[in-house]
Amino acid sequence: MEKNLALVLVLAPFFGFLANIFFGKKAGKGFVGLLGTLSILISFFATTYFFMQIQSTGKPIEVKLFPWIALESFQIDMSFLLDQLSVLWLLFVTGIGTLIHMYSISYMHDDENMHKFFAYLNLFVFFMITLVMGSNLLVMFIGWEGVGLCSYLLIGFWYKNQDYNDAAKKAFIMNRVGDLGLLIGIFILAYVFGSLDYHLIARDIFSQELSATDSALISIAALCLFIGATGKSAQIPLYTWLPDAMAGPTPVSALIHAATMVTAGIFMVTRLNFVFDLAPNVQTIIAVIGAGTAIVAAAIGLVQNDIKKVLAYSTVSQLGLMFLALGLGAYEVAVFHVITHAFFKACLFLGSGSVIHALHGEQDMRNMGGLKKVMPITFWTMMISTLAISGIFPFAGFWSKDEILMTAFHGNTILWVVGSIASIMTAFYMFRLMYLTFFNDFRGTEHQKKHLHESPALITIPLVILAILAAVGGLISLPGNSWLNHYLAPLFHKAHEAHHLDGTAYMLMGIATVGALVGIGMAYAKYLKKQEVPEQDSEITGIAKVLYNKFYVDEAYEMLIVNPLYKLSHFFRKYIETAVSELLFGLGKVTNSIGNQGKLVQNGSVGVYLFAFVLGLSSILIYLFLV
Amino acid sequence: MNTLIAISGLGVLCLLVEMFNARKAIVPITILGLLAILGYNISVYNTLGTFYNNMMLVDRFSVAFSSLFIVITTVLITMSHEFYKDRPTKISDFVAIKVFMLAGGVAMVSFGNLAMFFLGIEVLSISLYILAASNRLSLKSNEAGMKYFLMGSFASGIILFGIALIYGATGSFDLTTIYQVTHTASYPQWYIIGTIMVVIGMLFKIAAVPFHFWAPDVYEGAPALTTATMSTLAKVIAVATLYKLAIILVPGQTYAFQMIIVVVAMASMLLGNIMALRQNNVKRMLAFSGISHAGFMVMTLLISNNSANILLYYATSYAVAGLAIFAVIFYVMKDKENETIDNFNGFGKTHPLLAAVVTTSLLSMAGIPILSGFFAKFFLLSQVIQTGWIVLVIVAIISSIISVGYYFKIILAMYTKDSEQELTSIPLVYKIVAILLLVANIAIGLMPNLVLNLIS
Amino acid sequence: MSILTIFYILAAFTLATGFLTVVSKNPIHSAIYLVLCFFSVAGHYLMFNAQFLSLVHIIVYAGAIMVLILFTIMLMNLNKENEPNKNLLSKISAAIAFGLLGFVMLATFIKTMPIIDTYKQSGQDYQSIKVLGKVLLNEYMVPFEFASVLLLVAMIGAVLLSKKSTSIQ
Amino acid sequence: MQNILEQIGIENYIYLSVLLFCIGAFGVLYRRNAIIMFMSIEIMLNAVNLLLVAFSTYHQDAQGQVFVFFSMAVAAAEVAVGLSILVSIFRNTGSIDIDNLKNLKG
Amino acid sequence: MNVSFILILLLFGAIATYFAGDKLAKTVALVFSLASAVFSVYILNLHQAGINPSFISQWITNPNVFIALQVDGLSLAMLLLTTFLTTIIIFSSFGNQYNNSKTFYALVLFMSFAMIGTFLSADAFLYYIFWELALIPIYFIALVWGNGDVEERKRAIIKFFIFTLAGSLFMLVAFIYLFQKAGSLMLSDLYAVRLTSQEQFWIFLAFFLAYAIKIPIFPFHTWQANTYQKAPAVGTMLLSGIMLKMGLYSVIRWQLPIAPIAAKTYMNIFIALSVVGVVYGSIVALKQRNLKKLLAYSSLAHVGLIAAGAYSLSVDGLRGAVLQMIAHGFVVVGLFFAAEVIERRFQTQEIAEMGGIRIQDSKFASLFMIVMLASVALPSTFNFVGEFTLLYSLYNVNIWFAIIAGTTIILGAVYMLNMFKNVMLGDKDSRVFAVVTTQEIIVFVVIIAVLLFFGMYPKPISDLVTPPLQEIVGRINRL
Repeated sequence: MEKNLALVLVLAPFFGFLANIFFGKKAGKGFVGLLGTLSILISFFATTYFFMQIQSTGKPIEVKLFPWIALESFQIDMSFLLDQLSVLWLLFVTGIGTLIHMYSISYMHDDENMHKFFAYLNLFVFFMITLVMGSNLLVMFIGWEGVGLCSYLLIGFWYKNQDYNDAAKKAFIMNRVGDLGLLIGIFILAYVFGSLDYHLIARDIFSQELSATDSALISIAALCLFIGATGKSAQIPLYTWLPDAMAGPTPVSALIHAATMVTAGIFMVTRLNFVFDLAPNVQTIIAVIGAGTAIVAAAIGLVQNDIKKVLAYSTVSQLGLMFLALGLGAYEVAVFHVITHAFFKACLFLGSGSVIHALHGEQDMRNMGGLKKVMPITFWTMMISTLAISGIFPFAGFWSKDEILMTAFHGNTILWVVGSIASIMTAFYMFRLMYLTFFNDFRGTEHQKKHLHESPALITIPLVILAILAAVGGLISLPGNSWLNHYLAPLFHKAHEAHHLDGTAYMLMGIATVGALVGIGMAYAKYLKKQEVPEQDSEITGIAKVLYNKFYVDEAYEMLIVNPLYKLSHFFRKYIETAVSELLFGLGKVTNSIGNQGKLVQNGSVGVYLFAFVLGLSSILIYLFLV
Repeated sequence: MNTLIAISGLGVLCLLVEMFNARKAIVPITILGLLAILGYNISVYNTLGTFYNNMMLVDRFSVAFSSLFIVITTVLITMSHEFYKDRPTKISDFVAIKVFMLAGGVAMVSFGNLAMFFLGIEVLSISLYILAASNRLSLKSNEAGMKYFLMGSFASGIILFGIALIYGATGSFDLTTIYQVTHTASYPQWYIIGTIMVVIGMLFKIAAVPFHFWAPDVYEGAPALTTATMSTLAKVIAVATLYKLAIILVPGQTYAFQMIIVVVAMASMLLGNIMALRQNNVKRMLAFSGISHAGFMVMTLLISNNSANILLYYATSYAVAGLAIFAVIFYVMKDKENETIDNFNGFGKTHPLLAAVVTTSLLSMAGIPILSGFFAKFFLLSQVIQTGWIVLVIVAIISSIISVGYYFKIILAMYTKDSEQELTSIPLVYKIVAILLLVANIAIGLMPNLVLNLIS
Repeated sequence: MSILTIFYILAAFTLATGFLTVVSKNPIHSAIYLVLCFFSVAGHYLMFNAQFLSLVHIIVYAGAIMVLILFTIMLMNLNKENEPNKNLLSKISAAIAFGLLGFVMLATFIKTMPIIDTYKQSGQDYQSIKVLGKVLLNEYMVPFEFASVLLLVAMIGAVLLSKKSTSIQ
Repeated sequence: MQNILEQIGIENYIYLSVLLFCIGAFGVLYRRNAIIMFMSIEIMLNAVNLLLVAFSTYHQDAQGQVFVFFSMAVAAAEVAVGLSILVSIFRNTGSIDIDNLKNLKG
Repeated sequence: MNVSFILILLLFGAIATYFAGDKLAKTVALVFSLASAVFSVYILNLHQAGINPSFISQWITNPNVFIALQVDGLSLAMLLLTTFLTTIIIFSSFGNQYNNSKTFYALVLFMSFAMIGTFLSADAFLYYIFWELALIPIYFIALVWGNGDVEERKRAIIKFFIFTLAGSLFMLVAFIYLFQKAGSLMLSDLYAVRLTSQEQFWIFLAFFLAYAIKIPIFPFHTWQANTYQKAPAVGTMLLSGIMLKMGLYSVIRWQLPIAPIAAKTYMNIFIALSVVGVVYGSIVALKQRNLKKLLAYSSLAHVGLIAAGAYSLSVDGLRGAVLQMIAHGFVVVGLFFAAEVIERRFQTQEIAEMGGIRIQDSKFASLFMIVMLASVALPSTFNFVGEFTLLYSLYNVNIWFAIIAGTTIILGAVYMLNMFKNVMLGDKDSRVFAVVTTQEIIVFVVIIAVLLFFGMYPKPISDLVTPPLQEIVGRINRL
């Protein structure tokens, strides 16, 4: 029963995918949307069942399907694991997934390839479920690469535009860089533990003393795994693909590039927390990189004008905060922020999608403004989410972000300062977004103005649901009395002290709130009071220009990695290839020139021939008798 | 033992038939005669011994090789009627000379006395001088005959000198006596000098480097049928004789002697193949190819185990492939001003069957399995490697690789270029001969035991 | 005058005429020197007491071969010094070849020459016409007959090559 | 019957024939007149014949002399064939200079 | 019924095809290839049932040569690969019209015959003969039916021929030497012969030359790209799909067990060379403008990895190599077929002249994409299974090998996605791309089905090939 249900959970989206890709076009758009959404909904219900189950029994459920890859020392099965972590993840993946599918029915209604869109989305959910549910690292890797593929497909959904295709390609390739790291990490773990099964690795770690080499290897493995996570979760140095990934349709950005796929890195680290616990150095690296990503991305977000780009950088920044928490060993805190972030960021993306939809594809905030009255539902839901992300009491973000900062404060003050500054920046650019989009007067064309309208119900309902969740999501882990911590406790093996609600805690909350308010105030002063509109691209100067151009990281990569690689390719092709062939042709040429010399000797004269005869005769006689 | 007499008689018969104005019957009669002699020759396969006061030494070696010579001659004569179609008056001469040449060859492989050997080689050489120059009006043919004559006489002088020295050292021309003297008593060093000079003379005949210079020029200039005769029959005869001489005369194969053979073999293989790469004239190219094959065959002198069998196998495979190619060349090069590879252009499209024959024969020469050439090289090299001359094997391999370059030049011309000449029908004789030889080639390849165990 | 002195004189004569044959510019002169050379060789044969051989030698070489050659020279009207100058290189190479071959062979023989003190003396007749005839027609019967094939081939060849054929024109 | 070699020595005959042989070889290499080249070859064959006879005496054996007969036959046959080739060349080119025969090369 | 029947069947098929005439030739060829595929499945059944369908008979008595065809899991896997791929390849060519197609298809069947012989032979002499025989038909296929300028084609193909022949002749020398040592060329006798490490080194090297050229391993690969480009699609598929597997198979079957000491001593060098090939091939592929050449270089990278795995001398490495051989066989045939599908319509291989195909034919785009993704080893495809196992085996030798070879994961994605973007995507629709035919779809679907099925469930193949591989590794390690 459980096995079958688990299969239903996994395969429902897959069948949705198959049905949509093969029959979607003929069946019509209504069918496509319905089928796509329903298949996720089924998964969601199945997940709910398992959630209940695990809530009550607390025992993980393992579903073994069939042996997959056989290696000499061990075997890798195709099997699934449903435990606290995976079920929790599944819950919001399928839940938010359902909402976003629903949203897409309306959003993508005019696209001729809507069936493909739903097929890809279903496929994505399928792979995401595989990623989360896999009971060993390699099954997870199927999902891991699978979601990358879907991300590629969906970013490049409008494939006629080669820029979009480039963005898709970039996402896939940068993910692959991380994947190599992940794969190496997997190899090391397999080598050390002789297994890739989470349970078995954990059992080995706790049951036996590790030798020094093994410990060192595990550190390397942890680092490699983290490299994998930086790819998928868009951390320094592999984060640049995520902003570009906004080329995809907005629901994709919401689902894949905000709520689910990009959190896979966090999932993986949490999943393997026992491995990371053994590598404190790597944890420090994770924390530093997380904090660095948070502030760098936030800084870039300050000056972006594309509404989705702002949200993208915001996502990167928030993911950085999560890694900060992970690096400090506070896995449950990171998970908490993942969940709240999923709510509000999905809401924000969907809201921005609603705006873009209303403006017929306009994404530049400089051409928006004054939409508050036309689109009240969108405005309010987004407002709630913005407050949540800015960390304003009592919205969900407040609680989760506060937990992270508190952990940071206890861990390392510098990290806390960095995190806090990132939070202030977040508040600033989010409100900048809100002000530019919804307040003041509309700055777009007359044509657009005429057609401004609130989005239909299929779009607004998910917005409302997500906004509610963004408002109250914090309840799952209130300081002092955290359901989440309690729920996740069986996963973590290193005792982690919970933060008490003491004076420091309140003080930190206060500082955070004040910081957020400062950010909001600055945005208010600049964009609402003075009604400033960001200048055109060409007029940007100074630090802003550096920020606007994302610290020139893309250019740097281009110059340092891509171009040398292409130059190398050119060099190989032009010189090495020819050199190797020439070397061999050279031998041919040598024989030819010998042949030519021979032709000269063979000049038709009997005298020469006889001379050679005599020479041969003489030399043989000399060799035999005179030497 | 009576083979020699029968063949000589057949030659005379040819001339007589001409006298009786039965020109058309010459070729069939000769073929029938040769086949009969072949049958006789095979029947004496088991009656071995020495005859005519030790003048003839009939053993399995001589019988097997004589049979091969007879077969080759039969094939050549079969084609000669068609080849000499425009010179009917002289056909008896051509046929008779070839038959006498065969007699010379038989004398050479079954000699029991150096006099027989010397006369045999002279009959062979003089026949070839005549045949090479036989196209009297062609300057090329004249030149070929003259060059071959001058150099051949020179080589004859060397051989004769060698024989004189051998006689001087042992006091006899009789092989058995010489063998006994050299293996029991001490003998003057002249003997070695003498054998070396005889061997060098024979190296000239098989066209091994550095005594090979005549071959390309003569092959090119001589009429095609003569070239075929030289490159198959004469070469095989010379190699067999060289083998017999070296085995019997050179006592206890010293290191120095082996060294000479190794150097000559390597030089022949490499130079022959490298030079062949640069040739455009098909006959000339085959001459160089023949030089390299001579290098291969000379290697049999180094090996002790089973060498005669391997030589026979190699020679057979080489002759079969060579004759098949020449059968097609006769047709392709007929009445052509130049004899370049271009004449083969488009042959694959116009005559797919004959093109296939040429291709397979060339592949056989290049040593591609399952054709007999491969087996020949394999058997040969597998014995050579046992002697420890691995360098030689490597050189053989490298030269085989080079050889692919020029063999494939012809194949490429046949299959990738377009023909610019109109189609003419192929004479039936050539076609039949070519196909039979192809079948023989593959059969020998698939069943090497047919030939491989004849001697030992 | 010892036999050795006679030998030396005769040998010198042989070599000298041989050399002159080779270097004379006029073919007729060469031919004449060659005939002289043949006679001197016949003289050597006589010294060996091989009268029959020396006679046959003179008949065959001087009488047949040289006449044939001279006849050809006359036929072609070559009795003048019409040979163009050879280039120096080929002269040098011929000289080198000569020197080398002579040196090598002589050196080889000198080096390998056994010391022969006594010569065999069978005391039997071994070179009279009778003995030669017996050997030739008993032991060497087959080669003797085979030589006829050789001559037959040469004959056919000579005819084939020199006869003006009428059928082609 | 006395062996003449006792007074002269076989080595002298060997040297003589070697020298004569070399002179013949030199002639073949040195001259371009085909006829003289033929003559040179005859000198070479004569050298060998002389050697054979010397050895015949040395061994007191008739075979060597018999061999000389074959050698003579060969010489005669060769000259006949050679001259007929020469004649046909002369008919074609009007020259017997061997250096004119350089069409075949390479 | 023993396995020799399959050879007879194919040989007879080649002859029958030739005499069937130009019109019927392809059908006849397909029927025979299909029959051989069915028969190979029958052999598989025999094998699974524990019946040994091997065939041995004396051929030449002196020297001792046998016609020995041996069936074990390894050769059986290759047999199945060859027969099935041949069928697919022949079927894939139904969209083309070849001049003189009777000869063409006869050659294809003949080549299949020779390749199967290579895989089955248990006598080195026979093996060598088949090995060389396989070269002749592909030479003519590429030469006569190839594309591009005749002179260039000739040069490329003669280069290919001489290269491979040169390599294999050195192998022949090694065999001759072994023959002297062992007195027979039967595989079992060669395994048993004792060699000093010096001898082993030279023999190993001679084998390596032959196989490195065939596979090809850097720097012996220069024949590859040009030949692939010039050969007709069928030729390219045969070459890349099956023929280069001959080299890899031979490494496992002949090279490693015969010269185990040398293999162990020098394994790092040979792995390094192979790994260099992986990176090198990938990097060169980045800038290729010709579609078939790009695929050729990608193939170079992939087989480099397989070779590296084979030289790692572990069961994992060998098994990964075999799995990847099969996976690569199918995927590369799929890729070249995609190139052919485009070439049929656009008459070009230049990537710059393509683009905008997906707008016109999204079905083809999807099929092509799946095959492409399999070639970049997306998990759940067969190639991932192979590549994972291979990289893991390399990791066990040295982590740097795994990392460097692993860059193929990244670089492969780079050039493949670039290619896909430039070939398929965009809105250029100046050239009309006729929709893929059912026949073409069938080819793709079969290939994709194989890739996905074994990607999820490689166990049958894995179980089939493991016992012989364990035996080989055991033999290597025993010494």
